[in-house]
Amino acid sequence: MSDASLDGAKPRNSLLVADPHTRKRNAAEARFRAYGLGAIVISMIMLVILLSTILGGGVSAFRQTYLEIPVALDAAQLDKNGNRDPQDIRKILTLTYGKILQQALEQTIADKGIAIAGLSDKDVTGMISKEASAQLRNRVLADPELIGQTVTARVLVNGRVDGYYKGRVSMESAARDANTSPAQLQLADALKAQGMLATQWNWSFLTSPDASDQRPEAAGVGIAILGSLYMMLVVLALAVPIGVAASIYLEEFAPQNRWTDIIEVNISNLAAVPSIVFGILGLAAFINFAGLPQSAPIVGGLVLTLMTLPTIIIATRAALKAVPPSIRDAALGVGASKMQSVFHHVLPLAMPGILTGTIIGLAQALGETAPLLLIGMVAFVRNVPSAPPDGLFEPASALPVQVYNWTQRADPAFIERASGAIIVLLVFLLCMNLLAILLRRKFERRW
Amino acid sequence: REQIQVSGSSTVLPYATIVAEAFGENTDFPTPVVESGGSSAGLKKFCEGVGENTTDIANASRAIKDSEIEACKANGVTDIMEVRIGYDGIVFASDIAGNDFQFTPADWFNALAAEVVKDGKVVANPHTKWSEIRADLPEQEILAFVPGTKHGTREVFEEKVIAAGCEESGAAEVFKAEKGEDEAESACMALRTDGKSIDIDGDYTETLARIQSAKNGIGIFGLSFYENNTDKLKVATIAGVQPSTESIASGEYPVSRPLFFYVKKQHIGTIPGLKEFTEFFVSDELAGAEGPLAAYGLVADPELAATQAAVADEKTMATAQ
Amino acid sequence: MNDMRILERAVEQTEIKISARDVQVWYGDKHAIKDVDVDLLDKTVTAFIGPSGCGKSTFLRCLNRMNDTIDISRVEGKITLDGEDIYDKRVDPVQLRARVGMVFQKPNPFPKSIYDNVAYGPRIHGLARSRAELDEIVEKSLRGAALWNEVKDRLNDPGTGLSGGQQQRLCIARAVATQPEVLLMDEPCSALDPIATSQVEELIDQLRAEFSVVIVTHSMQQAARVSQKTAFFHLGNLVEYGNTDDIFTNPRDPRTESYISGRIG
Amino acid sequence: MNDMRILERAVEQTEIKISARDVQVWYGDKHAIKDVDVDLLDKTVTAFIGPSGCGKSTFLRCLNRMNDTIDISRVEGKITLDGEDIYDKRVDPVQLRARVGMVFQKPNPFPKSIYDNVAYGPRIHGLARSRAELDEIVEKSLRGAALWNEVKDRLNDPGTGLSGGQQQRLCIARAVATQPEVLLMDEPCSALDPIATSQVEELIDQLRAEFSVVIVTHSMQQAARVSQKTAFFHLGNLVEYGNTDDIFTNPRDPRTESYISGRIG
Amino acid sequence: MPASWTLLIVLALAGAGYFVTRARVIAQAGGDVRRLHSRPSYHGWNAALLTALPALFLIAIWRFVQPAANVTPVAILALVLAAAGLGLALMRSAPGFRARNAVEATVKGLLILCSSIAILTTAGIVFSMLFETGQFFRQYPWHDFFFGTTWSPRFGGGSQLGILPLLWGTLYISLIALAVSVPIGLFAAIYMSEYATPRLRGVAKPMIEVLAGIPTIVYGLFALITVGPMLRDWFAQPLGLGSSGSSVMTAGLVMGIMLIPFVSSLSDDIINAVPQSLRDGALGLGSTQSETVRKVVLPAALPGIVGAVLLAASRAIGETMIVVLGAGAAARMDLNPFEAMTTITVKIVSQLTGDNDFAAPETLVAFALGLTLFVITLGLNIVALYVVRKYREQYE
Ligand SMILES: Nc1ncnc2c1ncn2[C@@H]1O[C@H](COP(=O)(O)OP(=O)(O)OP(=O)(O)O)[C@@H](O)[C@H]1O
Ligand SMILES: Nc1ncnc2c1ncn2[C@@H]1O[C@H](COP(=O)(O)OP(=O)(O)OP(=O)(O)O)[C@@H](O)[C@H]1O
Ligand SMILES: [Mg+2]
Ligand SMILES: [Mg+2]
Repeated sequence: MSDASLDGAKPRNSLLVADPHTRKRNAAEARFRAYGLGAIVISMIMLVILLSTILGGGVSAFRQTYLEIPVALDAAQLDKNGNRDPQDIRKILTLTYGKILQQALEQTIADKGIAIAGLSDKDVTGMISKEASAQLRNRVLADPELIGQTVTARVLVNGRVDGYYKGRVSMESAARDANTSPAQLQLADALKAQGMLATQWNWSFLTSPDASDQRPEAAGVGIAILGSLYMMLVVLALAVPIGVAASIYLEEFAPQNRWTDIIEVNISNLAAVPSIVFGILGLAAFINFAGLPQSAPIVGGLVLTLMTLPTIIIATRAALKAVPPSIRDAALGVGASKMQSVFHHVLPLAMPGILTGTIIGLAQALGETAPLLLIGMVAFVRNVPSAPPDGLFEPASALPVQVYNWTQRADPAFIERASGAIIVLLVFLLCMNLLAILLRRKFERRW
Repeated sequence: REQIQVSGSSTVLPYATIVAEAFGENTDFPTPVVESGGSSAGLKKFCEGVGENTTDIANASRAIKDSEIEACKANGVTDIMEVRIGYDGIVFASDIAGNDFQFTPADWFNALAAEVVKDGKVVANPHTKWSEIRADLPEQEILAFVPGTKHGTREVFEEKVIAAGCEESGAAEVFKAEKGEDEAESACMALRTDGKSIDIDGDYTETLARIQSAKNGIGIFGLSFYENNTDKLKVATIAGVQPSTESIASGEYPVSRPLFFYVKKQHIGTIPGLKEFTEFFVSDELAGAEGPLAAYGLVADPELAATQAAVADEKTMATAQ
Repeated sequence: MNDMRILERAVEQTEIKISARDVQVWYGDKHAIKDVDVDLLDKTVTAFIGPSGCGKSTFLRCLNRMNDTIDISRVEGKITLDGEDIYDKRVDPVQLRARVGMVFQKPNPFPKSIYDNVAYGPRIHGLARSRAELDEIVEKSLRGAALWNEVKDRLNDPGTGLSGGQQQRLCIARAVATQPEVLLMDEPCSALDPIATSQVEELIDQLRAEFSVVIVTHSMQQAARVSQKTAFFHLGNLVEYGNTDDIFTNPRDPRTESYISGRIG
Repeated sequence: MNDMRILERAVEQTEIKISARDVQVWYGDKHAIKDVDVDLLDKTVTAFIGPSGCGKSTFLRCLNRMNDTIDISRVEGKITLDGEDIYDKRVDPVQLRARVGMVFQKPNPFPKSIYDNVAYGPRIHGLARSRAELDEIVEKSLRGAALWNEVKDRLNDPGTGLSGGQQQRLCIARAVATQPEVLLMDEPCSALDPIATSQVEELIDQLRAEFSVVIVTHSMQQAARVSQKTAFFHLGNLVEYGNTDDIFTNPRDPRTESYISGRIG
Repeated sequence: MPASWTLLIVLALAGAGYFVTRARVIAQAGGDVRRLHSRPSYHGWNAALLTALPALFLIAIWRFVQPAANVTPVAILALVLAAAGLGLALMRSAPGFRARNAVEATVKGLLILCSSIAILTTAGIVFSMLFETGQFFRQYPWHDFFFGTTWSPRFGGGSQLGILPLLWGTLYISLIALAVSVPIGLFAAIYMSEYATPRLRGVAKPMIEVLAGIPTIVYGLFALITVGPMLRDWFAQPLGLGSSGSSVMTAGLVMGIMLIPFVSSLSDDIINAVPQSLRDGALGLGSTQSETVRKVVLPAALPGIVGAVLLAASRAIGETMIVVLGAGAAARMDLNPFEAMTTITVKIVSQLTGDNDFAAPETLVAFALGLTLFVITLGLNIVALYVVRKYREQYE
């Protein structure tokens, strides 16, 4: 840009018309600005695309199709001795309840006079989720007096039928599908016409535990939410204070020497360590050496803490570096100690950067599966862990793990669940970040 | 610790979860925790030692190796019960709207091997269309999604399809003549790397997704996965046999592998329900031909009764040998 | 040095360079500049004097729209440069600022080498065709700002490692190097010793030959020495504006008089 | 205001507050302070004068170990406060700085409210037992620094939103509020108008009753007005140190004479 | 849980210590806190720290050394320790006591402890991989590993495990990811901090940060289903660069999107922290805003920005899911960005979670890969540190 020729006295230009040089620079300015805006727009578009794929695929997980039928709880099958002894009733397995439900459905079909060509036994049996028999059994175990009565049971229907009402399954695909048939779907339509079958809001997706491959309709993220929550508690309680403390030491107190250089390089290097390696470390250090239990959120939390620390430290150090030295001088000059100058003045000014590091670090920690693979948290867990602190030591799953697991499953219904779990994960993340974002806005200032 | 800890193969995982779920529902024991992370990692954890913070059961899509038994022993895991739960069929499937395929192992060898025999000479694989291999195969680009080298399925595929095809097509003889015994074996199993054979490090869902984005691809799946996705996939026959639980159980369909789990006998008694879970797993109601595992795609073990007896007796591998 | 001689310099110039009409500035609710009307002449040094906090810097910043960078500030009224409204929508503040340079009250050298600090303006405005020419501009500017001798051996040291007064002179050199038509200087000599001050004053006098200079100062002597016109601000108002001689010898407003004689602050 | 009257104030004090012996300061390779020996008296105002860049600020920063914060600076020699070596390992620089306060050359208010800026020192040193007492300290300090009237209605506005001169006075108030024994002021009046200057000078005079004050200034008049002792620095050397009266009327060193009469810079 | 009870009691004692000592020292000073060397709360804190820290350390160490042992004697010992600490603190409390220095020394100790966790982690990582790496090199020649150009593990043995193709893939993919994320992120940061209204910034910044929180599997599927075929059909095939659905480009692009917030958010904070006076200085000389940013603000913010970029690069190196789904699993050394390749990290994960014999080189290689990657990134970081040191511009 040094090619603009200029002879002695500058020509006096009007302010209202830009001279060529300025025009060039203004064009560069406009380009620069456009790049900036473009960058934001690109990011936003990507965000919208990704979010819309997630939402498009996942919101349906929050709705589920239920069937309400009268079920005759046949005493002959459920309590052979007839004395309602809980021990005896316990001996009756879910298989029997499955049969009872099947009979009930057949009865209903007969009662309502539904006739569908080509409807096989398998279609009728397969209509009801396998989860239903377990629920029914639990209901009976809780109240043995029900035996012999006819109760109304609200049961989950098979994932394919559910998919039919969510547009995932069509008559054509059902014809090819080994797990359903057009006849089954017609039956569902008929039941729907009778008002017995409906697709409703599904709380249990948020509360119930994972389910096996055969019953996608029953799978939920309850335990995963708890597990993630517990882990995040650990991460939040450890990573943020430790990370900030370490950065403060390195940036403000540590003498500039070989040793601190080593630490500095070390930390940025840790950020580049693949997360699964932290899993190896966690397995070796926390489970094999320290003897902490497997599949426990405490171990997951610790591993994720170690993994998040470098992110937080790097962000915090950068933020501390950016605080002008005159602020430190000012504090020291009125007799504040180094510690006071840092905690009273420098840290608040570095807060936005620290919070950003926290947001990004936690986002990463919340979404990470690989290290959990090795410490046993990528697992099928059905028992709800108790409240902390004890719950921290009990097996739990985690949201990204649930997503990872579900995307691997054979039944396509799990894809929808996985997207649903991702939505939950994002909501979880947003809730977590909200506080940080608000705080960050409070601390932001220019000087 | 109250609940049983199971770790290991992701192929066995679906079956193990079905059993664990049923076990939790029908007994007073808590539902076992079933991890997935691969046979190797599962067995490694299993062999880490004896005690509360080690796993009780390792699932594996292959038999435990001698070196692993040694490693186990070194860590004090001496009493291991081996339980075979059944077989996993391996099938070839393509997009439902595409062509039909009837394969022989030799076709696969000729399609995917790095080097094939053409007119009696060893040449780098020149085939680009299936029809070039055998005229009655459809004229379609060769594009195969094979399991990555981490998968046990890959081993089965290499041995039972590619190596078998190598023999069948007569290429093995030529290789032997040209390269000698040792080289020939690895030449038989070397796959081409020019993008016709694509390794999949993920799982079957990834293979399925890849087929959906490249419709002319043929993927390798577990039988159970295929059975859950018959509306999207079309299965190919091998040597004229349609894969199904029956044809695999009878041994007609050649490509399958046994699935196992290993129980740490030293934990029986200290971990509540371990024995019960093991028995429950192999019971007829679950692992039998009519049980839910078979319904999901597991090929029931014809020798299930023997397995049940061994489990009842808590027979370890040492005592069995 | 410490005389209060008021030079009998004729103010021949009558061409108006900058004219402000009815200018108001608010910082949020605070009304910092009230109804200021003033005509700054070309090729003339105008001094702004007035007690601390009266709005001198604020008004100065209006003249090249540096107030734009303060979120909470709001400017009203009309300011023209060579007859063109500088707050017009079509005006490019960049071009304006290239023509109306500024030296800030707090020295703010860039965290770059001394050389790069001075060369910054010429570079972005393309004032030098070659490296040699650039070197020349840098040297000339530093000499003008009476800094050359102190820094000629350390041109590559960071400008932030200079003493307070050196930084101030560096900022002056930086502003001069861009060859603006109007130079706004906010207390350019506050951290300078008398010798350096007189050298800078000499520079200002030289600049006057071609450009128009506005200087904020707290030193009445300095105002008297260098300026031909003086404006006295008080509590945001322009109290009096006129020939420096008149203001110092014969102020019309009682407030001006009190300030000059040291009674109000 | 613009007189150069040298007050005939007796320098009765003889008690030495700070004594420097053979002090050397390096910035990297640059030898910024060379062999400085000086005794600063208690209850006395000492002025440091000298051309810009001669090392006044540097030496001032040595006196309360603010140089510690500049990585590349290195101090040698011995400086004692009340007979105790301040560079001794056992000395807590924090305690030292609480006793030896400082006003920096560039105003550096905290990005906090005006009130908090002033109250910060008293808070960390526990100088106030109650909120009322703190309010009192704040008001007194702001009054002392001649800022109270301008900011009393906006104590909760940020200190960074003040004018240059106001910021400077804020920093003076902040330093005064901590009630140090020695107050180091680096050009405290550079951005102040004459009235505010004289008020600050008055404050300095009051402080002298109890404390020792060191002031760097470029204004010979100011040095003459407020100080009892003057030290003249030149190119890193302490050229001359003595009673202000003597220095200004009867300098011993030719360099001092040239500087005072305006010949070297 | 007796452990948690002990914990609670210790903390309660510490709290009590704070208030008692604080009150005591005020009383000692006759109510005039000005006579104290340190503020009363420092005396309180000193007592609290003295009470809590030794006891807590005891418990923590015990927990590590003897996890399952009987805790009662330890708990008692801890309580005694806490009580002793409290007693000591009370005894020492006097107006002249330098409580602030004591507290600050302790806090500094804690800060050092925290920063040494990084070292401990590194040591832990190295140690947890060293043994297996040794095992690996006992079974597989090191020169074949470091200089081998083929990666093809086999179940039956006879694997070729050369790291070079993986290393190439890692660098290639990371480079593309950075080439996407650094410009976009940096421009976004600049726009947000220099041009955008506070409203826009307040919305855009958290929104972009969501990109960092979307699970990588979503990106992976996006790469596999959308980006991969698109690149194949629109670029690779028309340009004659192959017909692979998964490619380095796919993974790099998608990963780049994920990394945008790493660059943008951190840089935005750092840029925002550059003092306004510097901008004023540049603007006052007639520079355009973009010149101000490029020539003054960015250089001043360089260390932080480099930190942000390093963080993004680190994530790129450590990412698996996007690479698996986007770039495929083929280890290949190729310049063509539309070919499938893979990275070291992916292979670490897949060999570790595969079905191989866990004592065989095919599995152990994961550890060797991990350690090698560790050393390589260490080298890169040292270079980065050097660069930052060299070009750092410290303002004020
Ligand atoms: N941080 C630093 N790094 C390098 N050199 C420095 C630094 N600070 C000051 N110097 C140099 O040391 C010398 C003395 O500086 P000092 O700030 O003490 O001067 P001063 O007498 O206060 O001048 P002024 O009146 O202009 O403030 C100067 O030449 C200056 O350039
Ligand atoms: N950024 C700001 N925000 C709010 N108020 C401001 C800001 N800048 C200046 N002011 C106020 O506006 C008034 C005028 O300020 P200005 O800086 O123009 O004074 P000045 O005449 O330059 O004084 P000084 O001689 O002390 O520099 C002052 O009362 C000041 O407190
Ligand atoms: Mg001003
Ligand atoms: Mg100075």
